[in-house]
Amino acid sequence: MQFEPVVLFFLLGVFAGLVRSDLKIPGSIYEALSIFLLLAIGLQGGVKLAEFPLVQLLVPALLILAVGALIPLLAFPVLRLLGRMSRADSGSIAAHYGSVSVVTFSVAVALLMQEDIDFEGYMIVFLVLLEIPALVIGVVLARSGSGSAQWGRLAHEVLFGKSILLLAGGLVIGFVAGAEGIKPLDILFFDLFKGILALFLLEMGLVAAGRIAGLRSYGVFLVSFAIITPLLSAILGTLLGWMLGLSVGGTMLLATLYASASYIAAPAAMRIAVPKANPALSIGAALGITFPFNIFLGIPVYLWMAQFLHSFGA
Amino acid sequence: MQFEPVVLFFLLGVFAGLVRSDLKIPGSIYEALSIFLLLAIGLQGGVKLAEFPLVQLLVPALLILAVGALIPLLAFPVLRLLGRMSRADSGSIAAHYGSVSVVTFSVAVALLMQEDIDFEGYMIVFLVLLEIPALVIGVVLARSGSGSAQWGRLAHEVLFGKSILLLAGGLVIGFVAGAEGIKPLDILFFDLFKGILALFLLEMGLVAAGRIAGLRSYGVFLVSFAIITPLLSAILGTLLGWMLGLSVGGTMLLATLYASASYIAAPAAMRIAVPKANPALSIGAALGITFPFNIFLGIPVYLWMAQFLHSFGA
Amino acid sequence: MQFEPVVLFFLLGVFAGLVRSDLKIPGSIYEALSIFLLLAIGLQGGVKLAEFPLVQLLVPALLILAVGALIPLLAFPVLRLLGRMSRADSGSIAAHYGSVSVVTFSVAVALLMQEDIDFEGYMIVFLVLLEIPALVIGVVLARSGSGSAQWGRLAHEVLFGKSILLLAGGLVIGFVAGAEGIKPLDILFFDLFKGILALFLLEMGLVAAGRIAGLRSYGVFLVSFAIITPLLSAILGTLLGWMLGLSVGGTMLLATLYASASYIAAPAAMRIAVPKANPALSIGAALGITFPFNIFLGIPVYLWMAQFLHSFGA
Amino acid sequence: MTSQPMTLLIIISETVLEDILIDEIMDLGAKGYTITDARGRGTHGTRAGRWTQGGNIRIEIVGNAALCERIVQRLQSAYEQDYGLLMYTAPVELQN
Amino acid sequence: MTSQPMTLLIIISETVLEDILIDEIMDLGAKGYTITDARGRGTHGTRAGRWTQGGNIRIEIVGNAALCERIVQRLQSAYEQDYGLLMYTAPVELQN
Amino acid sequence: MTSQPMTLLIIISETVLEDILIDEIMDLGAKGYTITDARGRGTHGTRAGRWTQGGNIRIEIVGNAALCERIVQRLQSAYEQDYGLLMYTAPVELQN
Ligand SMILES: Nc1ncnc2c1ncn2[C@@H]1O[C@H](COP(=O)(O)O)[C@@H](O)[C@H]1O
Ligand SMILES: Nc1ncnc2c1ncn2[C@@H]1O[C@H](COP(=O)(O)O)[C@@H](O)[C@H]1O
Ligand SMILES: Nc1ncnc2c1ncn2[C@@H]1O[C@H](COP(=O)(O)O)[C@@H](O)[C@H]1O
Ligand code: NA
Ligand code: NA
Ligand code: NA
Repeated sequence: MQFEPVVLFFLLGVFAGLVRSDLKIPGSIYEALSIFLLLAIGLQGGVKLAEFPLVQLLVPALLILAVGALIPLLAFPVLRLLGRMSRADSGSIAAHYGSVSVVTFSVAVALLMQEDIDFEGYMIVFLVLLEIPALVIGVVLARSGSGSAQWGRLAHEVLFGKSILLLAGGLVIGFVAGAEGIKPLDILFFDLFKGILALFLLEMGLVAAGRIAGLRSYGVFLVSFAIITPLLSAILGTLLGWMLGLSVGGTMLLATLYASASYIAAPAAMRIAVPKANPALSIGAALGITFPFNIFLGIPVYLWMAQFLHSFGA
Repeated sequence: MQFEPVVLFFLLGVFAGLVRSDLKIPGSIYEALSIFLLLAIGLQGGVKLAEFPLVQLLVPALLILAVGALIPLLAFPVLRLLGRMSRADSGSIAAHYGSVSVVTFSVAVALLMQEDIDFEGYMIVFLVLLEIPALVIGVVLARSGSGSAQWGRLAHEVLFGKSILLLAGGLVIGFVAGAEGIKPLDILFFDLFKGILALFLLEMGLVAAGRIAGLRSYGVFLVSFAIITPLLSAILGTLLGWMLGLSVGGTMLLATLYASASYIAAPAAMRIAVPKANPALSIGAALGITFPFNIFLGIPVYLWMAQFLHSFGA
Repeated sequence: MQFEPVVLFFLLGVFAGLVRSDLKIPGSIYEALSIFLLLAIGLQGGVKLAEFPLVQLLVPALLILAVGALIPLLAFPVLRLLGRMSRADSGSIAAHYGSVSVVTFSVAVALLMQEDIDFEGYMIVFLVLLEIPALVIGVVLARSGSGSAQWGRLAHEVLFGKSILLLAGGLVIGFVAGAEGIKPLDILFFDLFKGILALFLLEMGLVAAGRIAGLRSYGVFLVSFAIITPLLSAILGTLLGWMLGLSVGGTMLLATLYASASYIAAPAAMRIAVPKANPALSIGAALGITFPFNIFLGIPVYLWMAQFLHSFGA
Repeated sequence: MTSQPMTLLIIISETVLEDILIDEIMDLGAKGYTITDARGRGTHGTRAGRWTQGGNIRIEIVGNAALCERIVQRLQSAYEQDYGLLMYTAPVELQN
Repeated sequence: MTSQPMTLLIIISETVLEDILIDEIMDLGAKGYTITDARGRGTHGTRAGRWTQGGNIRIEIVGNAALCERIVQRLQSAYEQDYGLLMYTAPVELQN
Repeated sequence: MTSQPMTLLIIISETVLEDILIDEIMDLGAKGYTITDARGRGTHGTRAGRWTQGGNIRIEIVGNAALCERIVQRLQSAYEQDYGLLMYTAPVELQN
């Protein structure tokens, strides 16, 4: 199974967290790293998108969005009935798993680049697009019957929140400037990308350590949910990618997008839109279980799944 | 007209600011970016200066300073009589427009490098030198008749304030170490320069958005002043550069220096030295109007002016 | 004598501090720079270590540790009897001088790379290993007879404190991933290293300025101690390195390790473990005197010593 | 020194509410406020100011007793149930 | 508005003691605390918050008088001699 | 627990004045001070702590009533007109 050394930094962070080291990445540095990652990914996607006839993307994009919307819709009743969770918590967790994780996606891209496997660069667009329906569906489910949500505030939070804004902004700049115009920025936004991802994973490990320590309190249901949901979502993504004729790399990225759960944009949005949901549950599952599962086991498995399916011809 | 993709980041910042996104560059990151930019520009200038016979620079330098001092001296009566502004505000705004903007200068250098146009590297020295007379003149004008200024504090603020200190310090280090000695630092201070400039412009856009929103309250006079002053100053710079026999690139940089207005060093100095001046007016004009005017319209125009004049022979 | 331009940034920082400039590196940036330096040095060491038969290192390592432990053991009675310092201060200062300085080591490595002198990469391991006995010995000496120290807290502080954790963590990651696996991180952790070291030295200069200003209050004894101790320690290191058959570069690095005094890990540990020690004395000596002495005079002298001894054959 | 008796109201709550609470406070008639970043622990657990956990803000308002009471009542009814929130008041002398 | 008289205890001390002081405070029975980063000057000199000098933290505890007195006594006996430390109390009205 | 009645003076003003205000305060005889970074809104508009706008600092001084009064009078006459400035006092018990 393929292995990407950058995940070792996550382990170092987890170790530091578990032994209660005084190591911490200052908040402002974390902010800067995340601004960097979001912009860099957006730029990379924009440059790739510019080389592509946009109209051809329309139908696949709609399909990818429609299938992606199934994830929160299916997760909600499972959480509600099997998990006996409150309506608010079920909606919030469903939204987290319908959304996507930029860092998980980045680790997947790093693995593809290390293994020299090609992929459709425009997959990055779905980092932006998948977030929106997932959050809306989650909020609707969470609040159904309990009075109107502050939709205005939520729309603002999602569309103009920094995650989407930087991803989409980078995408547009990369698209407008093109590979040639972006060249002087390459060394910062492309060459340094993986090193900065390493530092980011270090901090993720530090924070995840706290969540991992609290694992027991989540109960068997939530832990199972946090492992089975990404696997099922990835199967959905692999099948769809294969049907749409994506390359092996693109198929694996789509599976990773579906499988990943948000722990940055979704928590902030849910805290405002669904105040009654307990953030410890959703972040604990997404960051403490699903994220490490994906970067250590999930991503190699999704790559294998894509290769396996494609071995039958595309 | 030539176009430099890095300014797109400014637009992204303005957009984020206008839609009230929660995106913000943490203060400490902004500080770090500005320390980096100032040091990097200083180092670049110092390396260039080391390849140059310093004595030959003396007469042109004095001329450039003398003509530069005209800008605040001419701006003051305009602000006072035409704009009917208070003595304090007139002096403070005159100081801002006599000073220079490091970021505007950097965007101009980036354009020259993109268009492969040569320039006299020692122009960077004037980023340091032009600041000082402008601030002194502004304070004298603002306080004439109103008791003595705290000259000691002001001198300290200007000479040892971080802007001048880092620019001058970088200059000296670059000069002493030379291109060879600086080489291992190149990748940080030279190759990353433009990427970091992009991040800086993003933050500038965020802050400028607040100023642009307040535009109406400044009145027609201040808005016109903030557009006409740079144009006239640039004409002064272009003529002087041409007379001094500077290259096209050097001429354009001199025009840009004269045309740009300070929004970092000058505001801090004026808040202490001329407390009665309203900082919203001077920063609003310099950052909200003149800065975007210069990077989008001014700089390409100044380049065209330099090329036009030089087409008659140098 | 060889000269490394990066130390000019230290001088700039000292100058800024002495003239009371408002320049400061924000705390979070300093934190980030130091996390970067520690990780980068660890990674470099780990990659080098992976190319080396570990068993062969065992005997030299034990010797280097044993001789290194002599430094605090000899320094303590000198401080106590000659310097007439309190037991707590003597133990704390002894611990600082038995420990090592990552930045001093980095400047030494930078000089070797500039002069194209080879060295044993695994010397970096001793940045981690020398710290531990020095701190333990210092605390034992400081507290002998005064009740039990909080050994648990101290062990935790030393082993899992961020300095050791990042150095050791980087070492392990570099070792596991190897030169090939680390390659995509090279540009961040190796190519940018010296530029970031320059920024770090700028901040060190700023802080050292305050210490240098307080020099007089330390008295003649402490100042002499802070210059003679590194020289004697370096002689010890040079002789040992030569006897162990290290290369010229490795010998010089061992001398530098012995000669350097800690001003990051040791102060934090001592503040908790030996509260009665006055941190102004130990940090003042280590950072205000020994550090600048080492980077300006010491390191070139230690290189000369190594070359001199090796000229008699290894 | 002309001083004026006033009420000081301290509100400690979640960073994510900053913009919302400011809107409420200004709507209820405050003339000003001061905010500092904070971290802490309470009945809602530890809020260490790390990104995924969120941190706290500490809002300080000097105003008359009636204003402070209006703010306390509004925040209690709207936010106390679902968010970390601590409020206390003390008499102070405004110096102006 | 049901308010409850309580004691506010402010502790200003060295950043390096943060974890230790929190353990003490919780052990002595506090229900919560709030911390902000600070810098300052006192009898132990200037603590500007630069790394090698260390900075200060400002801990704010709302509790009953007995709790505050226990904390004050414990910190005085254990830390006042060797560390920068300032503590003061004031009566406040907890709003809940 | 030997406690001593003292006056707490809180000064909220512009970051750019930090060094100047510290000089004034120490000159007038303060034994110490504590500073935290802050942001806020008042009659001089919003001071969000972004660089070009500037932020606020919050200075906390524990001293006797006469010292606090001297500081208040000095700052009022010298800075109130041209700079954002808010000062208030409260009685506290210094614990030492
Ligand atoms: N007794 C207390 N003293 C001081 N601060 C408190 C106290 N209780 C709670 N807080 C602060 O208020 C925030 C929210 O409190 P809670 O709603 O109890 O979780 C906590 O994160 C603390 O910062
Ligand atoms: N009179 C005072 N007013 C406000 N804060 C003080 C005062 N004295 C000391 N402090 C704060 O308490 C810290 C420790 O004080 P000390 O133990 O006196 O050095 C200082 O660094 C200041 O932040
Ligand atoms: N009523 C208030 N309550 C709390 N803080 C205030 C109040 N008024 C002003 N401030 C603070 O004092 C600073 C300066 O106030 P001003 O001079 O009114 O602009 C503001 O930026 C706020 O941080
Ligand atoms: Na997903
Ligand atoms: Na100008
Ligand atoms: Na040593």
